[in-house]
Amino acid sequence: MKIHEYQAKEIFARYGVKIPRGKVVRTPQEASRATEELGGQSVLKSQVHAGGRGNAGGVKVVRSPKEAEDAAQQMLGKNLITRQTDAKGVPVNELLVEGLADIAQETYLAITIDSSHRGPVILASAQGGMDIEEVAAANPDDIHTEPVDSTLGLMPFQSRRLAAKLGFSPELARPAAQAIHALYRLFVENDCSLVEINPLIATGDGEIVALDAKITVEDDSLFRHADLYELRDVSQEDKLEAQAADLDISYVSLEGDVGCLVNGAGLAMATLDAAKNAGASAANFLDVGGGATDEKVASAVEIILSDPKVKQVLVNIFGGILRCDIAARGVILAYKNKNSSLPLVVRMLGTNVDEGKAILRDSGLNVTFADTIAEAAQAISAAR
Amino acid sequence: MKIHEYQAKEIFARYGVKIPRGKVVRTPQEASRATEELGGQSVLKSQVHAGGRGNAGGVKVVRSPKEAEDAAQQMLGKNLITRQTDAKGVPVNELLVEGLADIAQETYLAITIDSSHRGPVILASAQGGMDIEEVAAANPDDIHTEPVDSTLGLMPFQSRRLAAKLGFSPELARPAAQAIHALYRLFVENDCSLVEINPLIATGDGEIVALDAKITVEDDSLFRHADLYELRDVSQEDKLEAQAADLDISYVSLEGDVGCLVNGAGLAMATLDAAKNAGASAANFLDVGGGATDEKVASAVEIILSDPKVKQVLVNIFGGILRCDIAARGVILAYKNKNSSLPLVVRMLGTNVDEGKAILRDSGLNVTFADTIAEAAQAISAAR
Amino acid sequence: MGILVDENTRIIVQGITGREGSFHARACKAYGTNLVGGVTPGKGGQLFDEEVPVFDTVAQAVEETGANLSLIFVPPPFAPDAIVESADAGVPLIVCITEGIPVLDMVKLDKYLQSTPVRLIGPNCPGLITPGAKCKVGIMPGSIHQAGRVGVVSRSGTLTYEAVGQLSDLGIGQSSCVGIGGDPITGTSFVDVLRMFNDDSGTDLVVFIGEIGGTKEQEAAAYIKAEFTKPICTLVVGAAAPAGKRMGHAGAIITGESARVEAKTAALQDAGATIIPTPADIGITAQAVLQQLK
Amino acid sequence: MGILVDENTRIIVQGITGREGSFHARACKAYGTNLVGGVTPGKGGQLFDEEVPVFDTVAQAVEETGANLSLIFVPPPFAPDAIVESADAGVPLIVCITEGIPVLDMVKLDKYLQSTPVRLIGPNCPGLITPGAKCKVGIMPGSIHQAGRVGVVSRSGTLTYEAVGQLSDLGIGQSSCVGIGGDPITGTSFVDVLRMFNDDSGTDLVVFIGEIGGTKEQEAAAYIKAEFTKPICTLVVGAAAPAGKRMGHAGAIITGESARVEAKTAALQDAGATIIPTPADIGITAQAVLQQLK
Repeated sequence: MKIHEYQAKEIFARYGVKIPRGKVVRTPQEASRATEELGGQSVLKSQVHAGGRGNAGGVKVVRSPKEAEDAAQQMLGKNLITRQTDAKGVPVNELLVEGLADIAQETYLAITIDSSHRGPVILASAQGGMDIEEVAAANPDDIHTEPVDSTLGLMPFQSRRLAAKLGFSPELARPAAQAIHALYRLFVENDCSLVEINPLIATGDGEIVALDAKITVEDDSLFRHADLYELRDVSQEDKLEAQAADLDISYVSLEGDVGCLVNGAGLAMATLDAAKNAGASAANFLDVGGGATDEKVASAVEIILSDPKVKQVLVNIFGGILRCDIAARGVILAYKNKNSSLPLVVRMLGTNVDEGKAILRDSGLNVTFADTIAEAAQAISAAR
Repeated sequence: MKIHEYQAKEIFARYGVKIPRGKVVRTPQEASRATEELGGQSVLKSQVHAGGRGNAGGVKVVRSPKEAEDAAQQMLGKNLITRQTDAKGVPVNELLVEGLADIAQETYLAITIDSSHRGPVILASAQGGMDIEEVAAANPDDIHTEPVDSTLGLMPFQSRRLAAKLGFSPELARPAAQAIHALYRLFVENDCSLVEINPLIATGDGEIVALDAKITVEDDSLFRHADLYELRDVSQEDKLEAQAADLDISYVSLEGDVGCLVNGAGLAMATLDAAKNAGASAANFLDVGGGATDEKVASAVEIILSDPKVKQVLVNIFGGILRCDIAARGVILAYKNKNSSLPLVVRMLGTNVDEGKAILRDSGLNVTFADTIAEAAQAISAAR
Repeated sequence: MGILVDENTRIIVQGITGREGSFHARACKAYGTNLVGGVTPGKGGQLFDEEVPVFDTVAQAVEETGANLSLIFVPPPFAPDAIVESADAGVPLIVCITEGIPVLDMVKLDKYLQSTPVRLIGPNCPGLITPGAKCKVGIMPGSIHQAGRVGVVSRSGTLTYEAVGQLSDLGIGQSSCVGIGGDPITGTSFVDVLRMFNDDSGTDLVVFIGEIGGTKEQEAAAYIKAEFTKPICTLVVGAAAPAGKRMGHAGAIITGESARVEAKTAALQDAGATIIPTPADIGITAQAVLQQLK
Repeated sequence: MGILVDENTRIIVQGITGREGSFHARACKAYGTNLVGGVTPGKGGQLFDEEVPVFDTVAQAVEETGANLSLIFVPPPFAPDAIVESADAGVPLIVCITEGIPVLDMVKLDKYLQSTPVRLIGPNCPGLITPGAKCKVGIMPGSIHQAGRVGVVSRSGTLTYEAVGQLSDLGIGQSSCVGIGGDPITGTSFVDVLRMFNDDSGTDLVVFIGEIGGTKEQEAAAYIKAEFTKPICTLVVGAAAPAGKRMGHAGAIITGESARVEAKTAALQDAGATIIPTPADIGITAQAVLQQLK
């Protein structure tokens, strides 16, 4: 789960990591007043759950309260389209108004879980303030990876090494190390999957300040972080994806016209691949999960049917923890609830498969059965 | 470092472990008032750093405020002598006045570091409220040992097992497990070497309450626990031992008349053994430590000379991290400061030994040199 | 033959009285699995399906039944405890089906398990099955399996069934099928399973199914190139998944070039694997390789 | 011969610019030890005694000097970091002299080191010496040692010197002398060192010195009984220490019957050790056993 920059910065501050002076505003007037309080100049930053804001016009430097008001007027209430959003973009409901920083040095710092190191790693680069993926692609050696042993936690020699890799002078090594320790503690205590600062700066006064702040909390850990879950901003999420997430269904909206209901992420990807190979194109990735009830399957299918792009539905269920009869009942329930008549290609195998097929056959829905993944792909391709 | 029961209970309460209602008092009048507030009956518990209070008259149940006042009058300001104190006993300056508990079940719980398990262990016994060493000697199987993996911390199945070993019914398992988890967290976060509760009770209402509380903080960890160090009560310590501890010198007062200055705990014990074998008896164990300066050695010798029991002094220094010349200068300084003329047997070997001996030889002190530990033991034996 | 389990495997189910646990315990038993007990704290003394004894603790279950494998169906907040309880009780092989264990819990668990002789399969996995031993320890539909000499290993659940289904439809039986699980940190890796298949005289060919995300397939490729001595057919799915989107719980985060299907497939091809062209071709590719072996 | 170190050992000192570190680095060097560098963060680039290069990090020191042993003189709050830094830099043998490391820090360190191939001697120990290789890695006075064929192992510092002094006075040289340290948790145990002496063709006899407190001597006795093939003389000190009193940092807490001298001595005697009657008899007891060997 992503949270906004200003929310992440509040958490940073709580852990003792320095952030710029600033204020969240929701109206142009507030933006003007905040800029005045900051001495008449500021930077207005759109609070959206998407990277690439800067290039997309989502960040503006203003030199007067009036300028701030005008800029905020332009930004608030609009959708921002960045390279990380879809064509609709994401709504800008809040701006973070911050004082201009005295930047002496820009660096990049991130903490994430790395499966090949089997634990947290800290990524550091002296190349801050730019697109880190480009840095990684062009000069992989410019990014230092520091694995952390979870028994010991981050050791001081590691933060000294990281401060050096960030390119900080020996005088800045101590405040930098303190910030890195605080961020590691934050990462672990809040079950993050990502903490990222780009740029982490040194100011002319020799302070280490997080100019940006990104925190992603691991979804699987939210059950023990009720406080963080409250920071969720559904307005930033794809409506159908958000609906699915609430039901603990993995759903990703895609560009095609075949709605897909699959159980298991691997089979769902294989289904997408097979559809593509057959010349069709999926409208979504959907993994209904293992322990689904018929209501949950129905909700999943309703989400698919709510997507206007969808022209037909492909069900590919290999019954294991999810039984075919339950899946069949769920599909029928959704078609009934949505009063839908879209063509339905069903491929079912595994636990209780015969019951499942029988239930669908008796349902009166427009069902084409397929025995194999290849047949299913051909069936949807033929129906186009 | 030991702390008082009431201080330990305050920490327990902070961690969510239930303790009886109570108040610390320093005068008989306060004891009376506290008893009144507790409904007219209470138990008065001497706050001393020594076990075996109960049998020594250090704990009294009173049935009225007047009785409390009289009992407190008897207890406060006196020295309490228990099987764990020396013949002088320890001063009773404070009483903990507590409400009488409704005891349904008494158990024993402790957490300590066990070197054979290389980490913390939790000890649990259903035989609470009695001398646990007797239980251990008579029925070792009545004490359950649960090692805790420091990476994982205490796991829930372990607290369930501990609750069962404590003899608690299934209904009490959950509050008991909560208390055990809290105590483990307390142990780790405060770098304790011992947390002990005897008895940990279940009340008639089904509450788990720590009726007693013992916390010992590991001395080596006090540098990072300034708050705990403030709880130190020097009045409870042997005066010379406390003085030594302040100087980071290991000193234990014994019953004999030969003051011993040794470097290294092992050599100090060997010196005690050798003296005993030669028919002499040490007035103390003293390990001046490795990185001692001449001032520190001098302070150590002054502590020895302050002990009226001491009739002669045995110096046994094997120079390693501590150099013999430094030891020699320290000894001379102390004899000068204390204006002492007690006979001195010196056995020195190792780093800078020739310098050390020369310095002592030139000092004018009454020194007998010995080459071996056997000669030194004979020399002190002969001088008696 | 096959790997990890055999006729002497004695299985307990942790969480046997729960919804999923009871359903799958029953299915395993029906398949022929030697289910000797179950564990649910507080329900010790009951009989599951009037036959299988339920215990309060794993230690009791092990003592009473001689169990040497624990199959775990316990919700995520309690699953780490269940795993450690089994390890502590001396169970040498643990199969954890549970999906959604917080990754930092797994980081710690992984450290802990490395200091023990215990092997964990999963979490977030379908389990494993050795049809020849009539031993199913997981949630896969038993009916699709046939005893035979092809090993199957995958990160995925249902995609493993797909592979097995295609094999069985062509009359190709399996020695063992193992789902290692889709989480970033799992107890057992591709390499661990491949090593076992390499040593298993009952396995002639391995079907390997990978996914986008991470570098687990590259680690497998490195092992295959260096040490693996048997023919292997590989499929990596996720080619149609768009970059930068997280696809479910499969650890399928496209993090860089090496996480893409092309990079993984190239590594496996370079290691000498036979590439399965599409998800529909698993069975026929294996069949073709087997025919060459004859 | 001897154990743990030889002519190829290349030593760095962590904390070389500190008071103790510089004194003992100098003493080791004077003894003949191959001191190749030192480490003090922030002092990289300096020369110690106009000769020995000082580095900011252990990694740099290892890269530049090929060091394969680190001797640590760093205050307790920073010593765990120094140990892990060396382990992380690939130093296979670490000797930590520092006294006063919090025990819970050691618990974690111990766990971590068990997952690495690194051996730690100490902390709170005098270090080790192999006179025949002119290699002194610790704070023991070098002058009392002679090259020879008796191994010495002890929990104590100065008591080890006492033992060595008595041996050398009788002309009995030492193969290696190791102080494992007096803390409750140490990187290397009595058993570890005994195992090495058992395998060392340069050691004929071992002098073993234990103390009251804990059960380390019993663990050693169990090993000696089961596997140790050489003659061994043992002394356990602390008989004159009163029960229930903590004697310094030696881990000498009398916790029960097994922690007492009598119990430990009995266990060692039962294991076949020759008991040294008093601390004054270390040398002569070893001499007597050696004469029987001839």
